[in-house]
Amino acid sequence: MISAGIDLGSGFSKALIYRDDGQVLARAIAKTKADFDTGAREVLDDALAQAGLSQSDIAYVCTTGLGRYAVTFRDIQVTEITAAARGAWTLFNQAQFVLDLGAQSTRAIRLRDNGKVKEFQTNEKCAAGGGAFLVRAAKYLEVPLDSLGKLSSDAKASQPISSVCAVLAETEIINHVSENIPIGDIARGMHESMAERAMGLLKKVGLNGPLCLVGGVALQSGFVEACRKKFGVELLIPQHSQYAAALGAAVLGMQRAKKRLADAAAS
Amino acid sequence: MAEYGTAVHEASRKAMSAWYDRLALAARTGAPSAYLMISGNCVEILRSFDIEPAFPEVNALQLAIRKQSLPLILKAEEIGYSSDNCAYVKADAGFTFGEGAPGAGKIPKPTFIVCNFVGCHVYIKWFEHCSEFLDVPLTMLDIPFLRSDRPSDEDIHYVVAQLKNLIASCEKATGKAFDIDRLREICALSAKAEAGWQRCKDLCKNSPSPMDAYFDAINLMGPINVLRGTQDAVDFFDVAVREYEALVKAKKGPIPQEKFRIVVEGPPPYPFYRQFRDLFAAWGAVAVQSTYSTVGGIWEFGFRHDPKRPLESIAEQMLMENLCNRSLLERYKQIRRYVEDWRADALVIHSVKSCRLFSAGQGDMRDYFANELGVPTLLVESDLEDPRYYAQAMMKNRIDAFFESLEHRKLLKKPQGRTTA
Amino acid sequence: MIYGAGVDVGSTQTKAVILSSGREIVSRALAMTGANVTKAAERTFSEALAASGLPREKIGYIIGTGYGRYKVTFGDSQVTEISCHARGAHFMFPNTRTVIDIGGQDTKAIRVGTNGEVVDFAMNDKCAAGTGRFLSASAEVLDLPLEKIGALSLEGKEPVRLSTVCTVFVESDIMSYLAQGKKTPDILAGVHRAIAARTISLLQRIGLSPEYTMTGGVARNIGMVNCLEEKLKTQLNVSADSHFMGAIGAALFALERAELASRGKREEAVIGGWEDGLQETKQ
Amino acid sequence: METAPAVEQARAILAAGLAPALKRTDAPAYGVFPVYSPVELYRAAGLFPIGLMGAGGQIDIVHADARFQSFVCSIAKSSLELGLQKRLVGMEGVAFHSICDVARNLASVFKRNFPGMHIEYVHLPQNAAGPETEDYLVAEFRRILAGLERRLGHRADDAAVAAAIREYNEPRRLMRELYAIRAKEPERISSAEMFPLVRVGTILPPDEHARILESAKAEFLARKHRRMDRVKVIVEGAFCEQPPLGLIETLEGAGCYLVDDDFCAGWRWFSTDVPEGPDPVRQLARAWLERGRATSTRYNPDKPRHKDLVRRVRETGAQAVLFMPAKFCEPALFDYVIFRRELEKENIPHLLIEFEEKMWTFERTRGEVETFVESLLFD
Ligand SMILES: Nc1ncnc2c1ncn2[C@@H]1O[C@H](COP(=O)(O)OP(=O)(O)O)[C@@H](O)[C@H]1O
Ligand SMILES: Nc1ncnc2c1ncn2[C@@H]1O[C@H](COP(=O)(O)OP(=O)(O)O)[C@@H](O)[C@H]1O
Ligand code: SF4
Ligand code: SF4
Ligand code: SF4
Repeated sequence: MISAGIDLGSGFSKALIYRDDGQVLARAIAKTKADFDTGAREVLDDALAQAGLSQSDIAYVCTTGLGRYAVTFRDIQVTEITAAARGAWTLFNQAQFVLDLGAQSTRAIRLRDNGKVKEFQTNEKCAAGGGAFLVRAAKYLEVPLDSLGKLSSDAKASQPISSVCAVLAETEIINHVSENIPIGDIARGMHESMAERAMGLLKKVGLNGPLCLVGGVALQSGFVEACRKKFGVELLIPQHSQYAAALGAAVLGMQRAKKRLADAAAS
Repeated sequence: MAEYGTAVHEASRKAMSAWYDRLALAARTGAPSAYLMISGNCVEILRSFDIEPAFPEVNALQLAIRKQSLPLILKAEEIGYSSDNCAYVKADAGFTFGEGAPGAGKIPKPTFIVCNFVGCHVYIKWFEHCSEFLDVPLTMLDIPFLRSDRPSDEDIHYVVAQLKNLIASCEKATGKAFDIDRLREICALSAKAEAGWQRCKDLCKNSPSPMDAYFDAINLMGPINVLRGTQDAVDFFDVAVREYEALVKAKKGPIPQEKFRIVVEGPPPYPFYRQFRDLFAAWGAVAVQSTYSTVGGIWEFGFRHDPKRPLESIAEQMLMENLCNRSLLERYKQIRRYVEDWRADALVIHSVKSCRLFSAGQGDMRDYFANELGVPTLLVESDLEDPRYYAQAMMKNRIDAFFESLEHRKLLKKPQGRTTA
Repeated sequence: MIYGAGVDVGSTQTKAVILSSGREIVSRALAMTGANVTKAAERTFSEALAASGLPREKIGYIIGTGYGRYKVTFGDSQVTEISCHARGAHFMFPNTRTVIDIGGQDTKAIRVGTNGEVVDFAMNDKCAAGTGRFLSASAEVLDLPLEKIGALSLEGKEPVRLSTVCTVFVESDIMSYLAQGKKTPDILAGVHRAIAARTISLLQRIGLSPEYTMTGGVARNIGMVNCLEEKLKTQLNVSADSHFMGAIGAALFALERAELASRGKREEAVIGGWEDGLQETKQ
Repeated sequence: METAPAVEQARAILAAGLAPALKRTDAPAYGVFPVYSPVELYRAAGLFPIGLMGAGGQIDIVHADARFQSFVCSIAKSSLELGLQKRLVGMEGVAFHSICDVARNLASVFKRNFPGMHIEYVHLPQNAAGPETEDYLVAEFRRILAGLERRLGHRADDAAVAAAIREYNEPRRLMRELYAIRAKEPERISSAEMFPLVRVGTILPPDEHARILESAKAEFLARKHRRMDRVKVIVEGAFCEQPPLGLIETLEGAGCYLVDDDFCAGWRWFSTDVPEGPDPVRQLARAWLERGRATSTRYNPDKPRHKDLVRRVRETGAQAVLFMPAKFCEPALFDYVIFRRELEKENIPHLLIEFEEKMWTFERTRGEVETFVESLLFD
């Protein structure tokens, strides 16, 4: 049996195809479109094409993220917290905590032993410290987004950034650039202050054990290193961190699909 | 400037560290001690039983000044405190509940906790949490809020009745019998220190003012609130009065040239104490009065503890002679009197997020002073404990713009006079 | 003839103005602030100088203002942008009692006295919500040029209600509205209203008192001006030079100093409080 | 489930806002700010007590932001805004109570800005119920009556107070009954229905309120119902500022049954009727001391709030607690620390969600509550 998980984030839409033997058959990503439904179909089609499958092969579609209710062809939806938690736990069942850092939202999750959510914290009113900050910063530093991570991990020093408001920090970054501070140092500073802010949320859920980093920001090695230095717990980094929520959705979808089958058989 | 304020500073430090030593001793020996709040406190009663008072607020203040508050605040937020809760409590909670033993042997685990609920509702929560986390019994002194300009007879009876309950608890905790004559002596010592306080504040009416009645006032606040009722406090104020009188004679003040006289409302941003002070000093602004210095008690208008009516006068002080238990409107009157009698050019309101007792509604205060009375008024915001709420550049911008405008107005109003329009 | 110059180094744009003792604007220049603040200041000033046709020595005094004022290293001194906007607005519209300055990163409400002095002011702190950046972020999401959104917002008949004024979150808010099939003008009308509401509450802090003069880059946005006028139920003074108001104010201060200095009163021409600022730049 | 007609009626009255409420009876209206207020005294003095409980999303805050800073709860600002926009004209005065520093300062701001109003600040004791406390509270209630006598020129005698107590006992009894029904069979009464029924009592005379409650009760009992796969929760923390109805709908929509809450707690204060008997003022004071609710704005060592919360969880069979304080509400936020500690000890799942009366999008809250429910339901 095959299920699909679609994560419609505020920055990117991710689709993932999952088989009941635990294999991930394909992944696809695209910038999130204002028209969630069409966007969802497009990434799903992309993933299906990669897997050489068609829509009719999918037994169950579970959506998550900002646009989860807008997808007309879904079977069920779950929140991104439930999805990210399940995704992380599927990848690392020793994980006790999950940090999901996306474009706008930061979520700190504490897991129960069975991978269910015990407690969580999210940034509410203010998007400071989210991934959008890095996207803008990359633009200002005039480097590609995916090179920020390496620039930061290669840096010799770190330039502290006091504001992680995606907007206000720009001024500060511009200042540092004008003072000829190396871009790497600035990137390192940004990663450190993001880690610092994330730690605030993690502490509120009582961080004291293995932590899985998921979401797009976890792709940046510099951020991961900053977390490693700050958090003092074992870090678990999935290779496809950005797809964790999509994976979780697909896994939960698979569960429901099996239940549906069992129910049908019983009646 | 080298000479300025040295004797007071030294004397204050000496007196306070003697108190810390006594606390450390109590922590080692288990001698009786009690938690108490600063505002309108009844330290005289504890003292008459030789119970050493410990003040979590002083602890919080010290942590902030030493820039140690943030990690403790974060620790408290882990326990569940909200980022919107009073950070004074959070710093202390992070310190006291975090590692178990309070103050790493420096501050005793109290024999009991006396919550003098004097206006600030946070006090209740704070001490309730202390009692819960430290598992120490709590005595609540419920002080009715001052609803007109004087407490009613019922108010006083009610508080005196509770003070008698407190006395009974003290007798139980120490095994000593209450000695009213001892309490009278202590009240007499309190009154002497209070007279010294009033003299110091009165001297600030001179120009230049011999001290900064906001920033330097903390040197005086320790002794008057914590050590009141001791000879140490009396001696301290003798030193202070002598030094300030000499400075008045020499026409010296805290900065080389006093250009603006200001009244300050609200607690200081302790984590940035020095920096904040410098922002005003750069413009030649000196605080000639402040409301914050009267959180513990308002002595400058003549109130004294009365050895003849010890319990009643303690009750009166708790009910009305401290800033916290008075309404915002009474505070407006107090500030207005400061501005007029101390001849101030402007009012500066430092609004702090933590302390709603002080700050909630300060916009109305600003409206009253700026628009109704025409006193130039500056409102700035940060926090007294949490460094995250202090925006350095913003703060400087506001203060500079305010004084630029005061200066501009002074320039336009030649011959030079006060800028109060 | 004596000349003074004001250089307003904003977070987004840098503005320079040269003023003659006849109180005439001789020239102006505008540039993006960009990465190198000092350079931007120098460049903008040079442009203004070139446009004026004056030699450098003729400029008697230069004052820097704006968030980057301490980076105007070639200037003689600095004044906060609050004082400068008040001064500039008063110069252009002498009956101004309230200045509304919406710039790239902050919004200010300034109450002005009869002589152009600052009586009171309020500004947003530490957050870019509801500022010019909010507008440009909205323009970006909708893929429209900044100059167009104001006019377009006027066509909105049923403004949407934004759930946030956070400049980052607003992007997904707008996306959700697009997903719901809302029209761009309605969304923009909602965006402008949200900012206007925030601006009004800032104004309330210092008390409403007409006449109002709008300054800062957002004064060029007709939608914003209309929206504020609607809420305040009165006309706003908006000059073609609104964007330059801070620089004009600075130039006025500079001119005064230059004139005092030319009469040999160098001493008095120095305003207090600056030494401290220099220290800060060193830190 | 069809909305009961009595609920529709309550919603309509609430939607009309304060303006008609101010003129509902011949007696001049007298505002009471949350939490508890001795409304019987005002009623006995010939006034019509109505709740001054903020403005919800109904008005724009334009003036009050200038008086109270950003870190102050919404109810304080919107209540002041109502006054500054002259929407409280006709209100004789307002009573505030010793619940928190914000409410206390708000009383002063009201006094300065609305000099014609009779502003009362009621001190409700914050300690254990000793004899001196009872005497004090009696004196405080008598002080209030004396103040009203000076203001209105006539006296409220004991008979009038006794009559007012009887009157308010009626709707309070009915609210207790409805709460008991909902606790047992939450599918019978949705909270989106219960809330307006309770809240409408803050702007109605007690007899009218009782009539609505009576008919609602009859309608609920006659209803057919089916229990759904939802989580039973207790909502705690919204004792002062009141949540928007949409939020309560969101909680239910996200999969919760609310089996108990502290909405409008002050108006349902007593756990049993206030007894009748000689010296009604003392009866009322004693009832406050002995039969009052445990809430975050009252310190009462005889009835610790955290223990009381656990007791209610056990009694109602709730599976979890939604701790729902108003944003910036200091008493509630402080209590969360103690509640959380106790709930963890007792292994009761809990979730913290903050609200504001003026909020009108519930996406985030919905997501959080859904996640919480998912964590309790999914395996
Ligand atoms: N290729 C990449 N390299 C580095 N960082 C990336 C990359 N792609 C995305 N990011 C970061 O991840 C963020 C988006 O993360 P994601 O989890 O997809 O967010 P959401 O689910 O909210 O859309 C971006 O804002 C950016 O900071
Ligand atoms: N032509 C224009 N039309 C509309 N808005 C504009 C225009 N030019 C600038 N703006 C707005 O003005 C803002 C910059 O204002 P400005 O006062 O220069 O800010 P700062 O001084 O902080 O740099 C921009 O963020 C933009 O929103
Ligand atoms: S609210 Fe203010 S007075 Fe009360 S404890 Fe906090 S800092 Fe002290
Ligand atoms: S600080 Fe920045 S990220 Fe935070 S609310 Fe303001 S604009 Fe948004
Ligand atoms: S909501 Fe909380 S803080 Fe606000 S007035 Fe009510 S009790 Fe006080």
